[in-house]
Amino acid sequence: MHDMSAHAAAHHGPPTSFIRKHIFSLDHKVIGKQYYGLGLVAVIIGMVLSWLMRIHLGWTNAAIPGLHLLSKTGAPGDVMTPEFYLQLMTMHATFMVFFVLTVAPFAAFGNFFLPIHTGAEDMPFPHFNMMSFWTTFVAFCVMILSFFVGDGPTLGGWTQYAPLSAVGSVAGPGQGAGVVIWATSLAIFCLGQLFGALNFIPNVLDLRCKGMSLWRLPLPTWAWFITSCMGLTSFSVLMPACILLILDHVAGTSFFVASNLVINDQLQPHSGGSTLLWQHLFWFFGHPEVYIAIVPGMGIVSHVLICNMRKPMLSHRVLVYSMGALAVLSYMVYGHHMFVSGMNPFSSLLFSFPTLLITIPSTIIVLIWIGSLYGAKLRINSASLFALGFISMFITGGVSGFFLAQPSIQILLHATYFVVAHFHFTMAIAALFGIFAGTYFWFPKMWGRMMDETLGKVHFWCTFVGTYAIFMPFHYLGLAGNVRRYSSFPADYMQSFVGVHKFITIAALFTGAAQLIFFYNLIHSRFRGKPAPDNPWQATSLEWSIPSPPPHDNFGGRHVVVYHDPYQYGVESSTGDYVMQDSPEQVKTEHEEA
Amino acid sequence: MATTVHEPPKVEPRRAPGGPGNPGNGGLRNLVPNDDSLPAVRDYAPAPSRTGIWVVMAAITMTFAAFTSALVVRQGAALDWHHLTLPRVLYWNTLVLLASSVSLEISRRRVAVFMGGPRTLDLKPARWLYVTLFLGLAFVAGQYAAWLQLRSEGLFLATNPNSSFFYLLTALHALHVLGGLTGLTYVLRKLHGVILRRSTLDTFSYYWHFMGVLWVYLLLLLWMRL
Amino acid sequence: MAKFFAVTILVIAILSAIPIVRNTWHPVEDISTHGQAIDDQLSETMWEAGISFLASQILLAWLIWRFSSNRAGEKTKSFPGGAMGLVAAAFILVGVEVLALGIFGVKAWANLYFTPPGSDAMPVQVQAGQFAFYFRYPGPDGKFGPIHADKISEASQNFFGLDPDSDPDAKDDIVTAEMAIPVNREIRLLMHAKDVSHSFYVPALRIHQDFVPGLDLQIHFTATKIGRYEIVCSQLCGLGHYNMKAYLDVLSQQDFDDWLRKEAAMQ
Amino acid sequence: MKAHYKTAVTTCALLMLGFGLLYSTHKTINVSAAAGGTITGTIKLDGTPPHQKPIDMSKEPACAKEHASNPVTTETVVVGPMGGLRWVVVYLSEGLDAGTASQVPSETPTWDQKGCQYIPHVMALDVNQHFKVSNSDPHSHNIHPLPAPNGANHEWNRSQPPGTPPFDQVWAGQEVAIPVKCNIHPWMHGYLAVVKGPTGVSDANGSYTISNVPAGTYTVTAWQEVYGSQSQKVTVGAGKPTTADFTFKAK
Repeated sequence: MHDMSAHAAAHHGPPTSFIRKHIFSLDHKVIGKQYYGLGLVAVIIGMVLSWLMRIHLGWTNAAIPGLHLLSKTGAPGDVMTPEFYLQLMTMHATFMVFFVLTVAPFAAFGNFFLPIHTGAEDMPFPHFNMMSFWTTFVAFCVMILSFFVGDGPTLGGWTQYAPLSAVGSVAGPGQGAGVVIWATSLAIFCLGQLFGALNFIPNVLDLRCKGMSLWRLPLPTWAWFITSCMGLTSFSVLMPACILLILDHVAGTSFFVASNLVINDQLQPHSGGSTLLWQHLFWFFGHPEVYIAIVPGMGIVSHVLICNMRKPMLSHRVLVYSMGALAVLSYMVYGHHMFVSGMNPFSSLLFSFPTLLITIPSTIIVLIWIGSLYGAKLRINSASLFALGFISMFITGGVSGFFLAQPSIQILLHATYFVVAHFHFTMAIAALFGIFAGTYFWFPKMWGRMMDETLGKVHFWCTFVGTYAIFMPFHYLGLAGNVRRYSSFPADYMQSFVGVHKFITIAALFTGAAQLIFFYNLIHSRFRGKPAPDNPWQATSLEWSIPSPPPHDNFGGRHVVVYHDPYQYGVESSTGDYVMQDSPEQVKTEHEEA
Repeated sequence: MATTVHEPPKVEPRRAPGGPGNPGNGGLRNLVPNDDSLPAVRDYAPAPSRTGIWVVMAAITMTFAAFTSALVVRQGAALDWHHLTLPRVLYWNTLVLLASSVSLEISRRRVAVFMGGPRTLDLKPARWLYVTLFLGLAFVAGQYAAWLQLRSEGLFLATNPNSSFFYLLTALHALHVLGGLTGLTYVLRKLHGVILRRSTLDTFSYYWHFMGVLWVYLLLLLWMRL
Repeated sequence: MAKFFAVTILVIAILSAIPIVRNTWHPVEDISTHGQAIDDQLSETMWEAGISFLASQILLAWLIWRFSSNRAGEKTKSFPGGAMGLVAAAFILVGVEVLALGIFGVKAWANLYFTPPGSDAMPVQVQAGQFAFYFRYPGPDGKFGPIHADKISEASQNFFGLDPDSDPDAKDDIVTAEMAIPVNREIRLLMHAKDVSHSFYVPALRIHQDFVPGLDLQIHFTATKIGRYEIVCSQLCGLGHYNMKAYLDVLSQQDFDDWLRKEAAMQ
Repeated sequence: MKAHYKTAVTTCALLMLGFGLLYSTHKTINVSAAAGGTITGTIKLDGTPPHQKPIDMSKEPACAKEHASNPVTTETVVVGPMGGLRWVVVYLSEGLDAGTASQVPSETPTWDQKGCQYIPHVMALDVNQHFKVSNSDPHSHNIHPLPAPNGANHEWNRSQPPGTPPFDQVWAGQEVAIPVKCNIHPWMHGYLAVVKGPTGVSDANGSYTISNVPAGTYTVTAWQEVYGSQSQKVTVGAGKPTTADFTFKAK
């Protein structure tokens, strides 16, 4: 029955009414842009929240002018209360992880370019695709809503450990309505992402154009395909977890709440629930989610690098296999988040080995990148700078993984700033660099105009140096035993680190301000940038063989046929040192994959 | 994109099992450009809905797997687990659901025949689809009856963990069944209308049989004492 | 531009390494018997991680420096080793490295979790609640009175819900807000959570264990150095999480006995 | 017909107006009279008070330092020198006329947090009477009152960082008494007694005074956080003080 929708998109002409064209559009390109916009809004919110947190950590009892506007009770006299800090922290994480790191590299770029890479005219089920975005949008609005109810959003952290999250408002501000809204929003979000996977997977399997074998798919498309498989299996686990959590709140069930809990001298009515159950369900989703955030970035960065190295990766297939290995392993390692959680210490060891093994595919990917750089004719532009920056960040984040993969060392480092440094470098900053690289690279194709290179480079330098200045010191704080999720350092605890926190705060404010350059560049170029040619980077994959921006059905009715592997660079052809994937020209190439 | 649309319905010819280098396209098969006229090749494109429904079923499977693990853990976690005896009506419901799958299969056979032949044949298959629809509704009604019975026994959602899981799992399954039934009405509309494409009916039938299997699984899960 | 970028990477890599090399920030001094293995494991990992970090960053910087300058007519070349060489390298180097780490790590972990406490270990119970730790010593009879959740009342300082009138075991239980232990004596710590998840983190003791509501856990350790150390909660437990801490006093046996007597008198 | 209807309406209107006037005058009369009557008395504890445990504040060094010289104990049963029982709320549970009951005092008492203690430990408030919550400590407190669920009063829980201005609160319904906690300092515990009409709280000697009581017969109730409530009937003559003593039995 779904083909009906496909049929609608493919065979009706481009929509004319504004609504169908820009709002409830079935066109995967418009939906991709909508996702991108959503990501932008979310990233701004998340960034501002992190600023407020940082200021509070540096200058605990300082008044932040206007803070009281954000919360009825959270900021008496504009001074941030501990609960408000935790609420901001939770919302920062939630917005960043779900509405930025999942939405931007995967849903936004994926929607726009996956069908083009496969040579399809649109997603197989455009109606579901549209629903996918609008469901996600609803989830976003619901999450925003939690700022305005009762005592504000939940303070339970994005991991929302039970029973703190399940016993209701007696456990703290935002733990009543706040949690219910949070869980509802995420359940809706999962639905939206499942609709997405429902389009991505069949598109890659069934809608590839003639000549487009699986191995001829560009790397980002492989990444998106792998990611959607992960999303399919992990979001469909988070959803039931959220449902159970909501039931514990509104229906008085006891899935996660144990017996005989006493809060505020009040015996809680629940009985018999399992505290660890939530942690297992959550991290079974939570760890793959980390790779859902990072794997698309890997694909995008490889894509950008190859074009700017003017030579293909050492091995297309090894990269694909490694990304696949990451995906598979990511389900076996989730327990390393729970080494000291009271889980059986034997299972801690069982989980630690796959966690250590997962460094192997990661290392292979990095080595392939580095090895491929050898003998390249490297072009330096905003896109490639961010791509190279991604590699640097990913290495830095990766090596700190050595520590956290070992239960014995987690006795020292668990829940310290070391962990914060680790996951920010890997899933947050690296993924963001992937998004930036993708934006500078694909902007011409998405909006038909070039971005400003100078601004792009300035943006890169500030961001690259800034992020290191912010997140490197986190390692040191963690080593010295600075526990995370502390809104301030009371009495005589950890006073010696306040200086470091001040430094980090300043770096964060600076780096955040530098992002304004990016936003300006984005908006200015969108309207005033100079028109983009079809193929500004002399790239080979299908998206560059069609006009920028692409017409409604991508190929203008042309039945595209693919003759080459995706990355035919460093060859001698009529066009120069590259051959487009869909050009019939046969060239002698040393990079043909066996 | 899927271009089989707007073509007169027909039985799709069996495709030779593809190995590497076998011309054709879609699926996991490699395809190399050859001199076949493009449209001809493209007609063999499998309907994405066939893959799509597998994606959907995978998601549903994972969801219920998560609930299963929750149930197992929760049952082992504490001593407050009172195993309830399932209402007898559930067993009748099971038969009803399985019967609906059978009637669906019958109509599928007929549709195949009728699609192959001239369009003048009467719409016998529709009757069997209506039977499926009716049985499906009967199943949901039966589930509702089961809930009423538990209520009368004073077992509510929050009474004890077992009843919580019972209501949760049955309700979610019933929801999915209702979703299937809306799909069925869509199929019927197509059947009476111009085109019913084979893939559409197949897609629906996969889903419906999956619902049956899922229900049997849930029944065992709720019946078993681990 | 590219050369500048290469230099930047280099500088950042070195700057990041300096505090580690100079050991500016480091874990607090270890006062436990099992902690040494953990510290060795940490420095071991630090070496391997540090070397791989520097090596790969420097390599990256060099490649960017070298291959960004397009000489006239220079064609792209391929890495001589080829992909398979790199894959093999990854498997051998990293694989062996991390497996070694993992296997040695098991020892450090086992010291703490797979060795049963000695029969003469001194039992102490810790209860975590929003947002404070409270400790209980069994008193002369060496038995803890049962916890009655319904009797827990912070208003009257009955943090453990004891009922001395009906439970003889509870009569001589000593409840304190600070934890004091005798030096060089093995402690068997019984962990009970009153409300939500908390964590018992004593960096100096190399002890880090979450409280699980509804499930009482047990860990054991021996402190080897007299002094006053910090116990903090590292599991987000609500608005007061940042202020959930207690002090651990490691005392000589003599001082400990005096302290316990003093506390008993105040019950 | 119409005419009748009109007259009916007019009469009703007049009647209502009349009652309205009566009611208002009635009220004013009360207030003037209220100036006189007072109820005084002392509250004693019969028997040995339960042991008050000393509070260890080492978790919050600032407070520990503050009380280093004078260690603090729990305040569940505080007995004065002459066996007077402190922190007992005395109020008029019956006999109040609507007028007096509905008056709300204009002064706004302050519920202070100092040295990790609530000052006062027990505070009596009128329904809808505004009161201030202030923090005199160099660190954050969170104030977490727990009224009975599903009542007119609703639970709230908010922190007050040091140096932030006092915030204003009010309770909507009568409740004796609402326990208040600070979760960051679990030993901090106090009560807010919300009652209609004039009230008194016994001091260190166990004596209390309820002023502005209009003439009439009342049921006076004394509430203590451990021993619960006791009541007795008293008749208050206009202008002259009436005494009502209570004695609680130590369990």
